[in-house]
Amino acid sequence: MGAPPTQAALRRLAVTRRIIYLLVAVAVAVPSFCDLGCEFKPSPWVEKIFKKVESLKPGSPILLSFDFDPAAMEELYPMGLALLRHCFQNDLHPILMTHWPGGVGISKQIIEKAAKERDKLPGRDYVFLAFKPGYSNLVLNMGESLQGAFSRDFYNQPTAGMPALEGVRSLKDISLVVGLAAGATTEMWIAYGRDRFGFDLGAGCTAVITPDLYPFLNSGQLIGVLGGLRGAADYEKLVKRADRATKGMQAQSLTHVLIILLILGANAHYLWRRTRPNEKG
Amino acid sequence: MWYKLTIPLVMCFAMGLVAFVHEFVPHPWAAAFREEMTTWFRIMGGFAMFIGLYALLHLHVTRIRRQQAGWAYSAFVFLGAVLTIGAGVFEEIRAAVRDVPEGAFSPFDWLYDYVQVPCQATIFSILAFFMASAAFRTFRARNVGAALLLVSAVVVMFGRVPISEEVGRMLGAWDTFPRAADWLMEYPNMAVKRAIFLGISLGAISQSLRVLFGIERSYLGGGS
Amino acid sequence: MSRPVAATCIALACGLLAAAERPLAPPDAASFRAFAHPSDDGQTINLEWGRSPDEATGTYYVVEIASEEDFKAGRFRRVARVASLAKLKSDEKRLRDYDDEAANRANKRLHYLAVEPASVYPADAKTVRDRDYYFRLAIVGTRLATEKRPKPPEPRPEEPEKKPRMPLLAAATEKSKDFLEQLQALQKALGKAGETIEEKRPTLTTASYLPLVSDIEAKIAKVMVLHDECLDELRALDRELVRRGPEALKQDVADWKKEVAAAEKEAEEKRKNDRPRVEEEVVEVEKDGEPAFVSEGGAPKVVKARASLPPLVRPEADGFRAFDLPSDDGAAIAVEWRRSPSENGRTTYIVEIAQVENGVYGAFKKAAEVPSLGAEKSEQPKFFGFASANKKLHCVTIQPAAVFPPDELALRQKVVEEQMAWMPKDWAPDTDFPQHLYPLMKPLAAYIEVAKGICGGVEALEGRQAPRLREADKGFLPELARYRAYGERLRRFEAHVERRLAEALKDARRKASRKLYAFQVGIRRGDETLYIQQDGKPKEAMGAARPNGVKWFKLNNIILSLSFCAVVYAFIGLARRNPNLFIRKIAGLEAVEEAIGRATEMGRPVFFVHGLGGMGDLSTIAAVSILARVARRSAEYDTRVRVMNNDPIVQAVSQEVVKQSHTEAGRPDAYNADDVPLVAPDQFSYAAAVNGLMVREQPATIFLMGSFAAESLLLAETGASTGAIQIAGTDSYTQIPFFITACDYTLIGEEIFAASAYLSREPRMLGSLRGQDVGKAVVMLVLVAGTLALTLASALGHDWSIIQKLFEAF
Amino acid sequence: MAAPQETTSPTRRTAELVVLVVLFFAFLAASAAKGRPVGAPDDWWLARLGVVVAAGLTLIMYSFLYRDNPLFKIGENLFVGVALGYGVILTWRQSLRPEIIDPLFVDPPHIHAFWMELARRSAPIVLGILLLTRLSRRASWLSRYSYTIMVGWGAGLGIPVTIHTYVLQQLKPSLGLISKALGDTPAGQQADLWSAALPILGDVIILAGIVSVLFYFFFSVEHKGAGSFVSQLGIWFLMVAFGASFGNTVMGRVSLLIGRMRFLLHDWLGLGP
Repeated sequence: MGAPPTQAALRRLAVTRRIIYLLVAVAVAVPSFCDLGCEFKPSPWVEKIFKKVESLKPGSPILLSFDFDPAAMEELYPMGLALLRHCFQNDLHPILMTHWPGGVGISKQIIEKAAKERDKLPGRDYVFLAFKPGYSNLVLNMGESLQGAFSRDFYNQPTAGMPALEGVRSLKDISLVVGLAAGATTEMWIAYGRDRFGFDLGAGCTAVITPDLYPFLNSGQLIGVLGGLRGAADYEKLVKRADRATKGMQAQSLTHVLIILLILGANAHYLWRRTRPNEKG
Repeated sequence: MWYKLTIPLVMCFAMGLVAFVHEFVPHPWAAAFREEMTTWFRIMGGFAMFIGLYALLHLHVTRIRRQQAGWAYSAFVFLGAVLTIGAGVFEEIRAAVRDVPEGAFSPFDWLYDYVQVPCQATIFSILAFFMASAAFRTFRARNVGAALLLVSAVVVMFGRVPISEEVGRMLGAWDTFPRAADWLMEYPNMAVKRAIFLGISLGAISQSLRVLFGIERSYLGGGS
Repeated sequence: MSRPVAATCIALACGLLAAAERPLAPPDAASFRAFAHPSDDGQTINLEWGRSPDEATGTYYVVEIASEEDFKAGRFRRVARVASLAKLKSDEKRLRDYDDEAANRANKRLHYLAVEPASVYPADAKTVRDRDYYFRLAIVGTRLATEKRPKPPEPRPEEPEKKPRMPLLAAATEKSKDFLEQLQALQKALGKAGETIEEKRPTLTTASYLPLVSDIEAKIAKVMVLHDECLDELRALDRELVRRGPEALKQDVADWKKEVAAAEKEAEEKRKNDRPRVEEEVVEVEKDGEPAFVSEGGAPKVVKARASLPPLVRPEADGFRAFDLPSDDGAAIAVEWRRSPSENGRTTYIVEIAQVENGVYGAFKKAAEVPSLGAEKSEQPKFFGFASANKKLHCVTIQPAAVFPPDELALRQKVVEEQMAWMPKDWAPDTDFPQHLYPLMKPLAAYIEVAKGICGGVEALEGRQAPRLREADKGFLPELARYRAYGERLRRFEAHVERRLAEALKDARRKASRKLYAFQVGIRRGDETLYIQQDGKPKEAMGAARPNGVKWFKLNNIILSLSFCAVVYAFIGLARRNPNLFIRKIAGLEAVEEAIGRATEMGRPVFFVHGLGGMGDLSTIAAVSILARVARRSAEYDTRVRVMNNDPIVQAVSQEVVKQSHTEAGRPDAYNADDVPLVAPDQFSYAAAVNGLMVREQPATIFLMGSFAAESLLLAETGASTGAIQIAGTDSYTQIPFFITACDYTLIGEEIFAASAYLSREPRMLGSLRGQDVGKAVVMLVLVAGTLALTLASALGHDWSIIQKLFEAF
Repeated sequence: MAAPQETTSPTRRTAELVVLVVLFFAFLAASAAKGRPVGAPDDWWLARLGVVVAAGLTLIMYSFLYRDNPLFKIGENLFVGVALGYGVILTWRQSLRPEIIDPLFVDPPHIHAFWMELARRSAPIVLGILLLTRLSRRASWLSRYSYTIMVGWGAGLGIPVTIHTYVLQQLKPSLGLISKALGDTPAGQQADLWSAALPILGDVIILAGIVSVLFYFFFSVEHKGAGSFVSQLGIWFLMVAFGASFGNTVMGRVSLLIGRMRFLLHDWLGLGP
């Protein structure tokens, strides 16, 4: 660690920092003007979810839980959109809910965008249950009776006898749940949902929490995971509808390379300094 | 006093016991009980949210009253809150009076879409910059551990982006780096996370145990 | 762990040896044979052969067949190609010998294939049993080759479709057309409702016309909305018309149409320019040259066989029983019976159920038909455990309520009448419904007449339709309003009925499943069905469902939970009595002294930065007890401690702690409340402010303790840049990487709890820490021992999987 | 990091102020530059205004990169407030109205139904109201009755659930680790041993990882001798895993930045494809 740096040193640091900020900004901005044309193949875990959705018969329900707020929007919005597009392509009946109050607005944006593209109607082709407090208790409640837990949907229509919910009394009647999470909800869905009511659970989550889900993938408690923007891009590729995430991948590549170079460069310099003990500091 | 402390603790224990036992009872009564309970919590949940919201408001009120550092900014919290609530109330009334054509302008959504979303979405994106600079300035392979950390970080970072596949193609096998990243994720990472989960879960259980036996009482709040 | 490692090494070695290329060795001739089996279905012929030493993922067995004629002509046709690692005889359920372990193990060393001659010689389908067929077997290797194939062009990222804006006239016309359609739809719906009511009048229930009502509901809602919009459009159009005259408006429409066409053309162009791409795909192709046949005396060995159809055998009578499904909620009855020798892919079992009213059987109804190779009792270990005897039994669970559902219509009638009784007297839907319906029709018709006019757009405006539309409202809209209010009442009533009905149904189902039922089971092949018989007549088994008390399949969970709780509780008690239980040294903690010492030498302050957590969460509590130690030491060395807070309560507590430790160190005077400030309440402002302080005051040592979020990076980075020694500790795992890379010591996860327990000697923490350690020890033991045992077992070919099943979570 | 280290001299302050003003007008100009978008609905200007406001707030947030400043604080607090208000309205719309108002005062078609509902819901409503007493100093003990029920339920249910999901479900596959890999590979198949050996190797790694990390978090014995080796191994495993998390975290943050950049360049300025 050595002696504390002088004011001059600090100012120098401040300057290098601003340069780096600039580099990052450029790295992110450039690809939105010119296409680097990087190809990529979907990861197996994403394909697993895609295949599962493909395997559902038209008209069968699929529960989507968008448990995130605008903070994670840039990662999970494209994911949710791709998923819903896929559902509507295959004429499934998505049932959309969220455990996060902040997530209602985005969920609304996403589902209404996707529904508009294929003029699907709420109540007939999909259900938007929006938000209820209760978290794990809510899931347990849905496991007993879905109409009980959500007596009305977001548009204040009673869920009892809703065409899109035909044959769905509780979570036991749902074969696939996909939880998009920016927090711990995936694990909650596993513990209180999947392990009790035995539906297949797919997860989509921010890159930050993706690594924590691998034990569940390995133990089969999750069928697959969409990890961060890359996961979204993969799914867009599978749905054959390139969009925000796919575009984003270019910038992602560039920025990652930049950061990697920064790390390597800095460490190379550091090691070089250490190998010459006379001028240590 | 007994009705302030003893009874709540006893209730807590009793409730916990019932919850624990009913988990192992297949009889319909158990299911009925669970449904009843979860319905209760669903209803109580609404009030609980108000507690949280109030706590936040309260914090800012006290900041203004005590004129703590940056109290003036708390005024903007109220501004935002009042605007949004006002918009919400307005829409409730409008909906009650006459039926609103879909796609009619909604100030409530407007505030959400154009104030809350950008602010919240931006705050964490700032970190991308910080990470870059931190990567350059502080992330050093000081010892074996840190070295391992940085190496695997680099591998993952690279393996997760398309460009790695392009580079891989140049080297012959397109999926070299993605597979390396996946391997890190599915073997060492998986093992560690599983171990950590085992540890944490034991911790969580002993925590709930302390709660049930009234050893841990922080949830009771002040004034005990 | 040594065992698997060794295994791996050997494996790798052999792998290296096997790299060289050489011709594949076919299985030995003696083992290749065709055989008959009591479970044959008369369509397939059973072939089996031993395993070749060269089996691998790349290699395949090829079976060739020849009919009498082909054989004479020396012609063989390929009937199957199976992966050399697949199709073991032991995988074939119907051949498995459930009593003889040795036989089953022998089957692991044999390949098995059921060949259906009809698949090659469709003509023989009928007569396959009267003909001989000849088979020969070869093993072939494959190599990987890449194929190029054109791939459809990448769909381009969706762009916001640049539709030129619709001119007023077009818009208005569209709108009014839509409006008119809605009106007519409404008219039709009303008419339909009226007719239905008329014809159904005698047997009218709310249920029967509610669909109609809700349909009309929806249409009306649309009409009312459109009505307003339409009027707006028309007014706007009216103004435009006055300002610019009809011709201009018509011109607008023409231009717009052109623009739209142009835009579409452009998009089309774009799509054309997508470059097609080529995709490389790796495929297996068989190695060239003659495949290696199983040969006898130089020539490929040929076996001759014909398909056989043994008589159908019914399962034995004893062992056939029906009983309440254990550990369930009383909805299901389990029916169980022995296997029949003639099970195969083409036979099924049928289970029939009959109600038993005081000793009298009702008619038997089919409750289930299951493939005879499935539905093993062993497939439901959740209820029946892992006993190997279960493999010999079939078992299906029947839900009587599903076979004999309660009469929903009757129930509904009943509920409706009950609820009607509660309704206010002046409200009897099924009598006055039409009266509400008809008044709507006339004004609607008039209304539609007016609306029709509008659709001309401009033409309509010359006649100034908008005001007249408003005139026509007067008769119509109020009616609508009344109607809606009425429909609203109806809907509420019906929803209520639905809820009650659901409860009633649930109740009825429960009652139904509690009754006594009789069961019959038979095996079916084609149209031939043989029921299980006892002395000459079909045997019935009796059973009734009961709700049970305990989920026995969760026994392992119960035991684990209880024992672990006991351990933790015991250790908390122990810690109460003996507060110096041993806790190992923790590197970060050892460094505390040194770090503070350094601060003293340099005569600079020590920073203690709290995380974002409130006093409620454990890591903050831990952080505080660490703070106590730090404050104490630095008070002794007479070094200044600055504690950063972002939560008022945490601040208060910290102040208390610091003050106290100063007193303990005998320096109460040295304590200054301003050294424990509330820096800033929000995440990022907090980080910024703390960083500011760090840079200005240049602390020699920085502690970052508690639960952190994204700000951890900012704090740690600046701290490092000021050249301070940093010791971090947090249980928020996502942040730990940043601390590790930027700090000198990091308390990882549970270490921070251990540390605080170590320092504070607080029985709660100490005890549960020790309890958890016991838990971990057990887990580690189970893992290592269990894995070793299982590995050993599978290496020696035993089946000890029961070890694993002990931890099955149902 | 936002840079408070610069000693801020008055001259610098004025300079900053000037720059700020310039930037502000630049912002307005940029926003104004993009006129009415083609094919926009009638209230297009509301959306447009929204985008401008959003862009402004985004930039204000980014000003934190230069330094923590009043504008940033204002933006931050404003959004806290909006989020708060949003929460209030949502609680009403999604929870209180559908759980209390509608079932009691809207849905029941007749008075009897109302009484039934009331009987069913009164207890939780009372408990909910008791929750609110937490806000008062004197009566806050009442809220404990509600909390104990919720917390007790959570704790009691949590124990078996945790054992089920995090212990049993995680232990079972771990036990099968190597034996499964062995079982999958048919005995005496040489040519296949490469692909047979790799999964075994992987399983060994996983097992080693789990055990060593568990041991690292084992505090009841001193880590010396073989112990020190195991815990050292544990640390290394931890580091690799943390590295993986680290990489993913970077990826996540960058994604967020990309999203915002797309918003600024594309939605606000209308640049790029």
